[in-house]
Amino acid sequence: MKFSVIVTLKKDVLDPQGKVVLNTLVNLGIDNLKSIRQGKYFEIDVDEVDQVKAEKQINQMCEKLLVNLIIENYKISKIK
Amino acid sequence: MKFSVIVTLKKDVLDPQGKVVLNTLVNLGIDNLKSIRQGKYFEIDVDEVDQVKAEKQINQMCEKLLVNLIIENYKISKIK
Amino acid sequence: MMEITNTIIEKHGLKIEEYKNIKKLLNRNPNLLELGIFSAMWNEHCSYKSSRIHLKKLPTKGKQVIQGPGENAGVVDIGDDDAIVFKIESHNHPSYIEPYQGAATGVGGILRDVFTMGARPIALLNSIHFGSPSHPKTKGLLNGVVSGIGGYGNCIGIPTVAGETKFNETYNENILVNAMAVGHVKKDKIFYSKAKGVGKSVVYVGSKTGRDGIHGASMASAEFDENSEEKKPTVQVGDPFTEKLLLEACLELMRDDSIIAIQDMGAAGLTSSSVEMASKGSLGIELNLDKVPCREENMTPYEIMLSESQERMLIILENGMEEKAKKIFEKWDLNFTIIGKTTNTKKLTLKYKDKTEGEIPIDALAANAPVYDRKWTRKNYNKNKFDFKKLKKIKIEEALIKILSSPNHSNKSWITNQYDQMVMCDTAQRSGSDAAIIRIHNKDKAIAVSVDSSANYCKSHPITGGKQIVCENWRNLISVGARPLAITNCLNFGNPENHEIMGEFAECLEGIKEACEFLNYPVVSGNVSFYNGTNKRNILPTPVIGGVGLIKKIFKPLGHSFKKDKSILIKIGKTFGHLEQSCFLKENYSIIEGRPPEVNLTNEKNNGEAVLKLINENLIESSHDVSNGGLLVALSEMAINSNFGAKIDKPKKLNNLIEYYFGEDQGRYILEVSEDNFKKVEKTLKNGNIYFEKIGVTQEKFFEIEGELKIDLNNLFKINNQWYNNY
Amino acid sequence: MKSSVIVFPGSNCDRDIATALEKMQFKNQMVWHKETSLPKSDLIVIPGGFSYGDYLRSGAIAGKSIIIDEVIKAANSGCLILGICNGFQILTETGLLKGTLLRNRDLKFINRDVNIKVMNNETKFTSKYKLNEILKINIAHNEGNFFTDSKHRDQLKKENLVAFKYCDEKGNISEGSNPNGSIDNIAGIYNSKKNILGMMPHPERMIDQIISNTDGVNLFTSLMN
Ligand SMILES: Nc1ncnc2c1ncn2[C@@H]1O[C@H](COP(=O)(O)OP(=O)(O)O)[C@@H](O)[C@H]1O
Ligand SMILES: [Mg+2]
Repeated sequence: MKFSVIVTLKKDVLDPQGKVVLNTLVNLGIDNLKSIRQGKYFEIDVDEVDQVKAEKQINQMCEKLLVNLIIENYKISKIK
Repeated sequence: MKFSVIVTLKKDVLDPQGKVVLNTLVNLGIDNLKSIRQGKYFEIDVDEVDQVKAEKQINQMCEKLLVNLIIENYKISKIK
Repeated sequence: MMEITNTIIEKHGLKIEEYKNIKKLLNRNPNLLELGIFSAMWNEHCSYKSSRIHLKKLPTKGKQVIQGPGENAGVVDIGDDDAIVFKIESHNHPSYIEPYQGAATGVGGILRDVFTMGARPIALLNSIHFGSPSHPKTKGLLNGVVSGIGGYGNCIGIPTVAGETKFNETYNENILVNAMAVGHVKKDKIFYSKAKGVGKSVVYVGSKTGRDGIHGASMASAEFDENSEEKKPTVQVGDPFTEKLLLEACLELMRDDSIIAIQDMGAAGLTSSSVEMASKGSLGIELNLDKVPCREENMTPYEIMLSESQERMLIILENGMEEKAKKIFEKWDLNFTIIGKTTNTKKLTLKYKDKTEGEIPIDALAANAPVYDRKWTRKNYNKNKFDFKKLKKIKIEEALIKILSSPNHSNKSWITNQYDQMVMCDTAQRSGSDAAIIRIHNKDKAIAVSVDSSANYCKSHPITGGKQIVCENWRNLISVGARPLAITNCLNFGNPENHEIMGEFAECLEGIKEACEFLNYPVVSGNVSFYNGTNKRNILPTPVIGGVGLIKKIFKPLGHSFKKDKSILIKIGKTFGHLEQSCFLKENYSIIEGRPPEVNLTNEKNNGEAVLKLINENLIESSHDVSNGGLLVALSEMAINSNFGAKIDKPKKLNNLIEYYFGEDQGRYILEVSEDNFKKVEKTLKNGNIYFEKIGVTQEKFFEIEGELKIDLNNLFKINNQWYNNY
Repeated sequence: MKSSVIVFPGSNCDRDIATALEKMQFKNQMVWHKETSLPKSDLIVIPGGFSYGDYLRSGAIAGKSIIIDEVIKAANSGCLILGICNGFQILTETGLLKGTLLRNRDLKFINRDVNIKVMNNETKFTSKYKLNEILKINIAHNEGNFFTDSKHRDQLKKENLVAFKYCDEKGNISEGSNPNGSIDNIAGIYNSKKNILGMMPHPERMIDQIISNTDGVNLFTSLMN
């Protein structure tokens, strides 16, 4: 079963990457940008047919390693 | 209008990060992992009400800056 | 079986004639796998088919040389039981296609060449050439290349300490990225790539094999065309973390005598590494391709043999050492697989799923690879002297500012600040001086390293140009107090099938040879990169010289920034005022004409030896060679980044100030001498019959020539530092 | 004084710090990350470098290694812990220090000598420095942009837990002297018991006049006491 995980910085955490990307795009002439935030994306394939179990596992991976819960949020979705 | 952009490495392109993350998770005791690939995620907010126009703009940003088309693919979705 | 058509042959970069030769050598038609292997081994990059007969003429011997060209890297003796291993290599085409990964894997590749020989890498250098700054691609390429070089070197933890960065529109569609690595090894712990013994295990270690860079080796030496940007998916991605593990694991295994031969998998991966080891040992090699660790599913033998995945090595192990070696690689989380054995067949035998998929005599791939004596023509020189009278007059101050603020002459700290120059804690002189100085760990001796090129000089007069770069490189080492030992060279040229380009190549090498011989400065390693250019527009001939010198006892790195107030500035070497091909003309008038300055090897040597002696006697505060830009540019570089300016005299004899201050005559140095030492210095120079002049003194706050210019030091710094920050 | 340097795959300042410690008369041992116990030590150093290639988040994967449990135990029992650069990042990932190190403001790796100011000299790490002394120390990092929440910021101030701040040659602490965007120009912090120091600059690079300067020496001599 395949899942995607999107990891984003919490709202009040500074996002230096997003900021620089935004500035660069503005300099490239894009003038109606309101905001950009950058995050991480994972595609995870687990050998598990039970969706509930699988999701629980993915959750574990996020909390154990993939996400720094102090500064980041995450969202899991099933791909296939 | 707000969009998400998911940037992933093309198939067959080495993903050193994904590789190390996978090994680490296996070492942490997760034994049914088949694969992990890591990518990037952007949340982009543009001041544009016409969805077609907005998407065209996001596309431009991707090709100009956000995505390295030589080794990466991307996917745009509307969030709100 | 797939039929080998002419299109397939061409796609493999082989000429029809070459294909006929292959059939003759095999006595049959090759299959596709075998054709791929021939194409990889016979392309320019691996076979040196157009350059070999010229390279043979270079001097490669000397008392200091332990290993000359022909191994993964050259080795020189630095006394006691220490030796230095070094080599330079190009990664031009991959870097143009994907600058970050291209440059990064270039660094990774050259590092493997050095640690394959048993050396711990201690320094990285690079020579990078870009198109015109106003070309739309240049900025992105510059950014990508610099962060790629830094990304790899910083992560693996080897300091990037010196280099050169140049812009010229002939590189618009073909940038140059040359990386040099330098390592330290104990003399009795050098490893080579010559296989010995039959029935020994052939071991694959490192990363898994993926579909990276298949055709890469062929791509790297095929001329670019409009479609080249479509060849993208084969881009190799570097993994410096894995390389760090590979480095540590290899060095750990090298502590004892398990290894018979070792060879990194560079261009043409498994193919060239196995063929080279077998060829050097006059043996055969049999590989079971199903054993090769693969990253993707269903990889074919063709893909496995031609993959250019990074961070891999091939090792031939002594019998019975397999288990022990395996433990080491597993400790470092690396693949370790026995994939074959050495044989006495003198053939490369490839098995896959119990079937022999290919079998080629090693000699056919290596010793019988084509060698071309390509046609070449001597350069036609324009005999007319350039007429300076027609130039619009320009003020000295204005001309100096123009040069110092130009992309080619601006301070490079925007680049060098992105490189970790200090890791390993032995960098005594970082970037920004004539050469970097790296101390040998836990000893009080050090080496100095520098890379140099002068493409404009080489274009206008290849023989003089070739001589000049060797001399400039030698001078750069002397300037920091090092005895130059040997060089490596990366020869970046256009299409060798073009007679003029081939002429540039041949003549540059004549110049390099002459200078190296005269200075006892042999060539111990190198690399050739042809086909640099697009749609028949070739780059400037750009040989790059990387030199290594020895400082027997390091007490205090000199650097080229002024150290004291009221020091006396002396110039070694005569000034004739040669302005043709100068920066002065290029930056102020966009004129690139005439001949480069004459190189007088006798003066070069005498002046260099004299300077070295003075530095070794601790009589000099700072020193700098005079090169591109001439006297005034050299002096201002000594003031920028120091806390002192200078008050510079006007010439006593030559009355054209422009010629005096901007002429690029060779063999010159500026030395800062304290008042106390001046008498001694004067005496030594007079005794040695060395031409020198007092040209001014250091002073606080201002850089000044009375009646001509007076620039505040802070301003001078700004002028030299703004270009990159504003780009 | 006994010290231990923890070595992770990808650590690359491990030899540098070991050389410095030995030069400063520590009895030092290298400890591989897979070890399950620590030798008896007065000081544990987590060195700089790129543990696990800085992949995922710098310090994240090293923060999960076996030896880290031992480091945490030692820290809780009062052992001195010094994390330099990547070591600092690892300490924040393990929770031994609060806050986090984000990408540098300009998204570029920075290697140069910067000035930092000693903000507290009443600790085991800095007693040989003068208060407000200005040091010139080399930095080399991609992710040194210190960030933390306002509560922790207040705590740092109130309990005097900021070790060093980036400043200019004269000691002014300003945006202009901030190389990487760190909040309040912070270059290093202590935990509240002040037995753990995490810092981005590399003191081990500044102990030898031939190579650089000797501004880092007093950190080690302080620890020796
Ligand atoms: N790409 C680079 N990487 C590292 N150092 C560089 C690079 N480009 C220039 N430098 C450094 O900048 C300084 C000036 O370079 P250059 O003008 O070519 O010196 P020189 O004329 O003495 O050879 C040198 O110390 C050189 O090492
Ligand atoms: Mg020089």
